[in-house]
Amino acid sequence: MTSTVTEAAVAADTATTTLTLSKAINSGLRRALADDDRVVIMGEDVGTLGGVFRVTDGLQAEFGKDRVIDTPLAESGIIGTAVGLAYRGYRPVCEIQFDGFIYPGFDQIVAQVAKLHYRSGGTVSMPITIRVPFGGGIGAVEHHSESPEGYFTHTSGLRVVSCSNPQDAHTMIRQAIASDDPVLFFEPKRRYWTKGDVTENLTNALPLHRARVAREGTDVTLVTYGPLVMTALDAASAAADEGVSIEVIDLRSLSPLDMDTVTASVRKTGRVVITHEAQLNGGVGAELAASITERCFHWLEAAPARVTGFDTPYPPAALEEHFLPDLDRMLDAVDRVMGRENSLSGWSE
Amino acid sequence: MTSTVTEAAVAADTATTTLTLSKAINSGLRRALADDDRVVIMGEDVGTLGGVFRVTDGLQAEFGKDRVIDTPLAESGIIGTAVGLAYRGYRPVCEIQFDGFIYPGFDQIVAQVAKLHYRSGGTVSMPITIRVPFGGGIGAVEHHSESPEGYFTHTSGLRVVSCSNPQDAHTMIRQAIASDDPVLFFEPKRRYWTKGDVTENLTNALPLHRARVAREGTDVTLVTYGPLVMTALDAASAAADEGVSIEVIDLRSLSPLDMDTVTASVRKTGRVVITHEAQLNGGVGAELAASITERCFHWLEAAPARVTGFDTPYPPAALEEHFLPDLDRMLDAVDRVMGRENSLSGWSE
Amino acid sequence: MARSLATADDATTEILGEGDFVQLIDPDGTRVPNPRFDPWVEDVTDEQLVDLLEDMVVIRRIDTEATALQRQGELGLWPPLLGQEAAQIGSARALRSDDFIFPSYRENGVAYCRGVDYGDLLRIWRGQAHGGWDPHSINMAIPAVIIGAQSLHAVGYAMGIKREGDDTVAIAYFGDGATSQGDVNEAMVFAASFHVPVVFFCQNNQWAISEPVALQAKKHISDRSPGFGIPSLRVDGNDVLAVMAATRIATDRARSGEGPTFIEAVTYRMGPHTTSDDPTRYRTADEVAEWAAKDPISRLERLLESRGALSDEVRTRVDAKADAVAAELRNAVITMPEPAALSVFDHVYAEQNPWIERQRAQYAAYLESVEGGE
Amino acid sequence: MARSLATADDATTEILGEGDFVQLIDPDGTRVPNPRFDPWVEDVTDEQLVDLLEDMVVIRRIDTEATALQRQGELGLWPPLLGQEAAQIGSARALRSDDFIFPSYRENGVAYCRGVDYGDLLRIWRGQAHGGWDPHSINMAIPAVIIGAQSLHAVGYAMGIKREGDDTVAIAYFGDGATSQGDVNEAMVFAASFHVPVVFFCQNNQWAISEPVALQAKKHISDRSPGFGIPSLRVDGNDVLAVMAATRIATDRARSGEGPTFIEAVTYRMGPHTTSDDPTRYRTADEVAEWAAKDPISRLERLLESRGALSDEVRTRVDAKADAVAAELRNAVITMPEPAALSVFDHVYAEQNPWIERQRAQYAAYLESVEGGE
Ligand SMILES: Cc1ncc(C[n+]2csc(CCOP(=O)(O)OP(=O)(O)O)c2C)c(N)n1
Ligand SMILES: Cc1ncc(C[n+]2csc(CCOP(=O)(O)OP(=O)(O)O)c2C)c(N)n1
Ligand SMILES: [Mg+2]
Ligand SMILES: [Mg+2]
Repeated sequence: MTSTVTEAAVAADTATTTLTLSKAINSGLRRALADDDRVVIMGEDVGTLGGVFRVTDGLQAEFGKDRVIDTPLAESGIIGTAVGLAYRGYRPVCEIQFDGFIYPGFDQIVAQVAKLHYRSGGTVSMPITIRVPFGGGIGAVEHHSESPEGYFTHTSGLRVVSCSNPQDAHTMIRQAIASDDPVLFFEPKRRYWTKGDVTENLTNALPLHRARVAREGTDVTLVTYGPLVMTALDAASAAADEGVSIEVIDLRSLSPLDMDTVTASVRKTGRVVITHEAQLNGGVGAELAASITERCFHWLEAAPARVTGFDTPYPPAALEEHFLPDLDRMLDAVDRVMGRENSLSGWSE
Repeated sequence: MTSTVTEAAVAADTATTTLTLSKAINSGLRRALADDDRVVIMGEDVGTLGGVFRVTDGLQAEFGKDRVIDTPLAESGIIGTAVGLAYRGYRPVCEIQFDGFIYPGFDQIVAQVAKLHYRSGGTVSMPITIRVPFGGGIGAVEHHSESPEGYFTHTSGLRVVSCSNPQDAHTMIRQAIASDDPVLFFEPKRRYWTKGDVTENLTNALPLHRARVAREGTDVTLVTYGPLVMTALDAASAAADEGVSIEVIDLRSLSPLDMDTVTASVRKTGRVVITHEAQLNGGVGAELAASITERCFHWLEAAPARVTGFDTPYPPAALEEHFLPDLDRMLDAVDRVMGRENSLSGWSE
Repeated sequence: MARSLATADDATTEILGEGDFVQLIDPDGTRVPNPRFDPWVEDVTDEQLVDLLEDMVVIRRIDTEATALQRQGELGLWPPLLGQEAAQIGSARALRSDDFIFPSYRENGVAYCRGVDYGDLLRIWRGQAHGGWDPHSINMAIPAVIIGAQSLHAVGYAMGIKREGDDTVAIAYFGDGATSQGDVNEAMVFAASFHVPVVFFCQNNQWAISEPVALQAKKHISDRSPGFGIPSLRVDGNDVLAVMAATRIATDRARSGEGPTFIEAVTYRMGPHTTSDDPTRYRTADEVAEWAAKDPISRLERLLESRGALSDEVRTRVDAKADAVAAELRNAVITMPEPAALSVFDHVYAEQNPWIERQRAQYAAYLESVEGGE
Repeated sequence: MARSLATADDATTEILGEGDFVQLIDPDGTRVPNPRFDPWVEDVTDEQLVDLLEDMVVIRRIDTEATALQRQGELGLWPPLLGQEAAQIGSARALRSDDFIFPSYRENGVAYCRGVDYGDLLRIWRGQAHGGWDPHSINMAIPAVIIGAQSLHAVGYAMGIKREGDDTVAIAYFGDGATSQGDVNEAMVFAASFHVPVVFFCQNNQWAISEPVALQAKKHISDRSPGFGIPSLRVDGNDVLAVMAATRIATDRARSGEGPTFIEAVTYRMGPHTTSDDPTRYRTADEVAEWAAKDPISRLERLLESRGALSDEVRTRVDAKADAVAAELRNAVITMPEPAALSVFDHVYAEQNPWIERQRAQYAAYLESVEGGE
């Protein structure tokens, strides 16, 4: 059913434009819809409105109501019908309006989307992409700032990714849709308005499962993803001023983790700080710390440190600055793994 | 509303009887129902049938249909109505029939049960116990052998516990129901028929959040919970025959983790193996490995090793022996942390 | 009062009026007689009608003031109830103070009826709390943002009421969009199965953000519950008297052991979904104008006028009340103290929890080190 | 065939017969005329009735044989369909082979109609696979054990059919208990909203494990869907002809662009819930005896006898077929090869996945070390 690539598309491919992260996803979705008519977009308010963040803006007008579908208000219904569409050969792209609204669809994701390929002995595939604007920092009301990615990295059969910049946003959404496996696609909502150059030519794009060294360094590895990549890069700049060289890794893929890239860096630096907005307990950082320790034990100069959201529910907006890891907390942890004075110096267990 | 302790109850308190683990939970539920008439039991088939594992056997006959409630077949409905009952001052005990059926209730658990105390600024409490028979090893069909505890340890606001023997089963279910916080109570279904002495006298009982050293040892700490405690004890016996002294820790509480007990042991042994049935990626073992490394880095002789279910969906029964950690895989990991020949010797990353 | 209602077995339509719903006051302010509903509001005096008018004017003023506070940056967000005043006041004023309310985020007018403290009401929207008030102090749960979740809570609460043989009622408020959620449907299953004293109060305001009600339901929303064994009532939600009558019928059934009732109040969200929304993207000015002509406040004013019950003095009193509330509200917002940093760790658990206490202590040490270092 | 059906707006009862459902063959084997249903099965010859009888006898035999295999330890579990033969055969035989079926775990008779390989059918229950067959090869999804989940899958599939303008149909099978799940209700919302060619086929076998249908639904299950805008049919589920007619009506509507239909087939689970269940704990022998008198097979035998269409030769042929199938089934089970250890890692992902490949390699090394060490 794939349509042939038109000349216009080829032209688009070679151009580079400056786009916000949300527009970069929009252009990725447009390409996916144009390239493969098995791709359908579905969710609450994705059609007429173009999504509450306008990520699907204009797509229904361009591709029609049977390709970009406003669904009834029911997340289990959205995911469950996407499973049926996948059974029929479609590649549905579901939008969950905000992170905190994914849980009513949890059963269909965990028991069906994630497991059907396995459950069917490989005879059925579930090329479903589930887009989730996630994370805090926008002063929102409750259930609108969560980071639920850890539930999905703990779920076998799913791929989980998160983008941090416009080019990756564009590239990765197209790769996610093209993947024959289900992909949870976490969009850093507070970076939707970040701008960057974007090309639609993916010839040299990094594969979806690969991490990216966002900044090279030699003293400490700082591993993160999604919204905190920018903060981590700022932290690295600030540290450089103080003579500490930080290597920043943008994981991009949270499941599978690209441990080759992470391991290479940590073996080089001997020190690692992991940071994410999600709760500490059992988060992606826990798996990273455990996996890094397993693979780099003899190279480590200090225990991997984690800088994360607290093990509280996401707090009211007035308190989110405390919950969210920021540059200072990252640098405090850098000091910790460097054996320098830090907030836990003198801390007794 | 608490009824006064009758003389019969006092007499029962001092007696010790031999019970299976399932009967020990049953007697704990009976005591909870008798001691506090705000306690209600609800779930599918818990009344007339007494539960598919007979854990609630006889309770409806004894306490009536408004205390032991057969509900319609809907997990979100069960948990959601329990929330309403808690609002009204009740202490509901919900049964989820099998591990794999908890996901339709996930939203009510994660967004309501876990968060309502926080969301309401401490004005509402949610003393809800959610019982979940979990884990594999009984040759069941799909969705009947899962270990979803990691989803809940990653959820702030919940307590998560698992028992491994009849006395703890009895004690802990009563403590869970008495707790003003919501508790996910994971019952090791393949150990339901394990027998042990049980007293109803809880005067000297360990608090619910504390781990237990199930066997002392000096060379390696083996940390586990629920169904694998028995396997770990067997492994420790086998290792003892080969001159390796294993300390076995039965965590009992998965959230909060009793890191004091774990840390003390690992600082003593310098080596730790963590084992559970749940998937590796982001499981309880990941948090343990990370937390242990953070707290015991300078005491560790080797990276914490994990022996867990694979990052696959739970497989068909014919393959579960491979998926489930057993004595041999535990000892292989013990060899690994001891620096002895093991399956990963010569393994290159 | 006489008690009469279509049971689940009757056709709901039996008691519906012309406009496919029950209406006691038409948009022109004319009192439309209805033999089945009238007995339920025959005790309502003109003075009481004026009180209802005052309530509606006040909550509209609260809405306007809160919207202004949001535009001025004093609130992070506000979900306007503009246009839904009759649905909220008519139902809330039909309740007893010991009835327990499970609202969504939009029932700020209902909360007003419960005597909520204005600071408590707006604390959420200022981003200082998830739930602003103590539910037990006003018998109203904190708002539910997860669409539909509260419907099950109401049913569970009502299971408790029933067990105790109490005669209070639980009521769940939700929107038209919410009826698509599994939870609302499961709530009907449980409510019917256990035959509990619960009222499902659906404000069909025609829109779920950008989605029209026709996307959620092919028939009237009130046609849904009878198939579950729950009788329903469909009323003009812009008619405060019809809403009050319906709610009295439903709560009376509940108190008398007759089980759950479903009310669809047909109304319209005149404003945006929230202050973040731009409704011009999905609906026409004509549609909005059409509904403006059905305004709940003007029609009650006209009715009172026609009865000579709306003197200048009354008008002045009502306006003064609205002014006073608005002033109090604004004051409560701008004088609200900021929460303390470490309160981020408060109330995660009701009991002592070593894991969270350790995090609190570590963060306290961090804050100290930062302050110390600055 | 004439096309006539109560729309959602009519009362479903309009087309119901005496026993509160449509019956074309009564328990004594008498053909009950029904002007609205008869046209839909007037083409069914005696030979075809014999074929339906054979199907029912065969799937009952499959059921008996599988139960025996379970008792003998060859299967881990089996969910008997005993008593539900007419519901499964009547519906399955009304479908076209390109219609797509979304079953629960109990539709093993339906799978038989699809020509499923016997090994594939029982692989699940022997614990060797989660789904035994390739859904695309027989146009039938693997069984859904999570109650109700498949109803949404059927609706999604039907959304695809509709988009393509195809005239195939998706059908979801589920039980009475499943109707309480949010998913089944959301499936009705989506099906009505998108007006898709889907059939909801509910086998109301009176029990959900130990819970009677009255706990799930206060009215007939078929009364539920009309409120969603989906017409329903309630038929005697022990009457193969009534079930067939209803399914033909529903699929014909779907093919003609008339949208979803809900069928409640009133039947009875004569056996335990599964081979692990002990139904004597929750239901009486009297109840079971009452339903035994309504057996779907005997009534069809009586009808055929009364028409002189059930010769000894036919009986022998049918029994021989059942014997042959049972033998094949048993053979397929006991000769089934064990899956290879490392296949535990197969098909977690469709694409290469380094994380899982590493685990596979590590476990392979472990197995080798164990074997090497032994
Ligand atoms: C589970 C869930 N999904 C999505 C949302 C996002 N959302 C917030 S309000 C809303 C529309 C609700 O419409 P309706 O139920 O009609 O209530 P109204 O806002 O009109 O009062 C949506 C989709 C949510 N809050 N919760
Ligand atoms: C989500 C979920 N909850 C609980 C179960 C356990 N369970 C298996 S079958 C069953 C009863 C189903 O009853 P019904 O829908 O009437 O189908 P029947 O078994 O009678 O065919 C239950 C509760 C399940 N499989 N899935
Ligand atoms: Mg609405
Ligand atoms: Mg049933």
